[in-house]
Amino acid sequence: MIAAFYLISVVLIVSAVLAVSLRNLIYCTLCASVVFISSAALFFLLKADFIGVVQILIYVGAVATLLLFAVMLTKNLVSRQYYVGQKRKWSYGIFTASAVLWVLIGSIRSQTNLAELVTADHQLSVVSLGKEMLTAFLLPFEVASLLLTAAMIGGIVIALEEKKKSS
Amino acid sequence: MLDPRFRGSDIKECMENLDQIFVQAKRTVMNLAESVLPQPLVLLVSMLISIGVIAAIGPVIMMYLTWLERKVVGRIQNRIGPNRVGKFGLLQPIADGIKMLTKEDIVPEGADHILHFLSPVLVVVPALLVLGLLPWGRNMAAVDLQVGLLLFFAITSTGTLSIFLGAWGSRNKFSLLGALRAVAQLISYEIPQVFSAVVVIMHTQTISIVEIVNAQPGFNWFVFTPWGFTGLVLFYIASVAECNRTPFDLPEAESEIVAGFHTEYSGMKFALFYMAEFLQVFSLSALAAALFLGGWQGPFLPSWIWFFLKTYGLIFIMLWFRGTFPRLRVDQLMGFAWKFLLPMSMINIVVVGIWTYASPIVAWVLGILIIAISFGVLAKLNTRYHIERNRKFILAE
Amino acid sequence: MWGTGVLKGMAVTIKNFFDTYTSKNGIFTVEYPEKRLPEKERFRNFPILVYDEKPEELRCVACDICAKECPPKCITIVKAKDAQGKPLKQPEVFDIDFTVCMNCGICEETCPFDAIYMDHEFELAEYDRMDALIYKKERLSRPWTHFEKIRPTDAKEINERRAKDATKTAAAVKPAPPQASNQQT
Amino acid sequence: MTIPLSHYLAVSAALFSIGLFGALTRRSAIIVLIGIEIMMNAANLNLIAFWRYSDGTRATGQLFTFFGITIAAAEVAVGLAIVISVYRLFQSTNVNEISDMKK
Repeated sequence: MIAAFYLISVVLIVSAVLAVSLRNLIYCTLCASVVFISSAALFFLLKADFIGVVQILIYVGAVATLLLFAVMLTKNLVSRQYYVGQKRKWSYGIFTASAVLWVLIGSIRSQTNLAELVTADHQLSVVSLGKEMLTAFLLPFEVASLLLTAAMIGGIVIALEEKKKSS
Repeated sequence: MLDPRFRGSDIKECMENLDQIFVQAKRTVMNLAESVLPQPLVLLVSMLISIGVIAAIGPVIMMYLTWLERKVVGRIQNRIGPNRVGKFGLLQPIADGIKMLTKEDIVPEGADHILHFLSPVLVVVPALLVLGLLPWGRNMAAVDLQVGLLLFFAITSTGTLSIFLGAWGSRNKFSLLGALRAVAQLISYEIPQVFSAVVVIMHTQTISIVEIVNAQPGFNWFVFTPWGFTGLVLFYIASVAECNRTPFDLPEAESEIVAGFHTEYSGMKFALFYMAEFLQVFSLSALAAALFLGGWQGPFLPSWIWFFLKTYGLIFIMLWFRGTFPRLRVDQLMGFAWKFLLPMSMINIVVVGIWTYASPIVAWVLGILIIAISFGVLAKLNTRYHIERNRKFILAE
Repeated sequence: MWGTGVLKGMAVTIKNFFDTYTSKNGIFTVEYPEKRLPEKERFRNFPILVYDEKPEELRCVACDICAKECPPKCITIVKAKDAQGKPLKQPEVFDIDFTVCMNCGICEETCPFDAIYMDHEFELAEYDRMDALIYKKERLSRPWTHFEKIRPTDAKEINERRAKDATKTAAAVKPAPPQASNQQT
Repeated sequence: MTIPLSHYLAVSAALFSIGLFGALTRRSAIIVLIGIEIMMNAANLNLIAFWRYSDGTRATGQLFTFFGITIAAAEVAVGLAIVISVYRLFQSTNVNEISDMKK
């Protein structure tokens, strides 16, 4: 169990770094889907089966395919526009990211009472999850469904609108 | 003919042993392992046994599915099918396997070597992974997850991604066309497939496949209910499309785009694509059998024989489709998924709702009524052209 | 109704499927090497030279008509000579190039001496293209009984015709005193 | 010994900063979207870790991750639609070049 956690988190971090730093966009999306899968594995490790499965279903099944489609439709496959001044940009990026990281790690370390929190061996059954989703969390559920329909209609309108004007 | 001393209970008891024969085999190996190995390794041994069995059964199933397909489609076309290699052509799959191994493995010039190599592997992984979730017999499911069915759909949906990567990796217009068609088809048939499985989840209140099978003891399988039968038909048609099989095999249409997304693959890589397709045929038929035909539930025979009987019955229907149907056009393919399968499976969910809360007679009558009416309406909406009954033919004098 | 076309199609194929097992006219494939279809009588494959008793005395008199008539020109004949160099009425060399011959049967029709006929033998695969497929006289010659076996009706006709000719020539020969009779038959 | 909560938090913090780095430095709009996805993923990881190390009976952690995932999927869909329509106008997904309002 312990080895599994460290192995998966190493894979997670390495593929995340690759996902953002590779030049060929196809490999980027591939590494992004490895990130999604390994975070789903972490969810399974944390005994949140339902969320792990939903993560795989939505992220790897749909989001990765969408990203691939987007990469296919836009021509610049290998982003070559690294002009000379690029180095400075990277250093800015690294600086801000590490600043944020330092702040987060600082906040984690300052929390003293985290250590004795032990994992409760309670496994939420999917049935109770479903019940709770439709009773206690009905409002977020309805808002999420509203948002999904809005996003679907928005996506289509953006794609379609272009066709009307150009034809 | 039977020895009179052989009482009925002996037959039942021997069937019982035969039923649990694999489970006991594994238990004996486990006891052996427990006595020898330290505790964490025992868990590893049990995992390895299951993985080993599935990894052995997977390819064998795939090989003999190719043989079965060539025999059945042959017999449909009034010819014999392979019978030269081995007694009934039984060694034909092995001959094909060797041929695949020895074929030269060509990577198109300018193709993306990493993707070209990676994608056949990525296609086979979900197909094999899913075999672990299936209940092969009474307490013979390798993995009994509480979210079994949902994980099944999640894993099969990752297959779409690797098909697309494979086609992009081979830098060939035909394979890219095939991949675009394949992704469109797989995504648009995944929704009716999941919806028609939701019907069973609503009835049995669980997502774990093993419990769904347990909820169909003896002979009262779900297929004998109105919503169960329509659910099976819808699920089965959607899974035929999901495996890119005959009426829906647009992505690898030989006549139009050479071989679709696996045009540029030869030798072992093509064999992997082929294996993924047939393993998916097996696993989706097994799932359809588990959800609607009561997986390994059956009156007399041992449980795993029932499992294989039902699965190969459904596979025979898929091969029967292969021998019968021409290929659908892209718009018919898409229209059928969105304009017929999806509304029909939603109506099916309504019927299950009625089924759980109404009394049996009302449920039966209403169920059949709603399904019949909705089928008629949807059929009416979907028929675009009207076939004249009595056409007058003017023959050339 | 909507789905009936599909079901009708499937009914046809499933009937076909079970016909192959049950009814006689289901499967008609003949599994070739083990079981064979009997050849039709007039089936023609590569030509053969015919002799009555001894393989040395072929009916062929090396008159070269078939070599001239053969469209692809695949027959080569050399007349035999006896010790003093006088030409004999026997071919010394009679080659047919099977890679060129197209089994048209014109040599059979033009031969005035009933010496060359088309055979039924078709399994003639060889390992070597050059000399293995150029059939010499020895490989071409077959006894007349073989011809009668494979083409009985034609053989009967030919035998009658030959018997009638033989009696006619015998009658012609009888009034004129018999000189040295050649093997003209 | 079980894995302390701080390890999970450290991993998700690292993931978050990598996503932030990607979103800030990379020029192609699609990689910016991937960076945002990774940041959201890190947030979900945090939610589940805290749910796991709390008393575990209440399902708030899991459910809000579920909603987080659906919203992320919706966001990617709309984001990519925008990226593609912008690409149609400007013929490039380079974030710096898409700067003037009127073509």
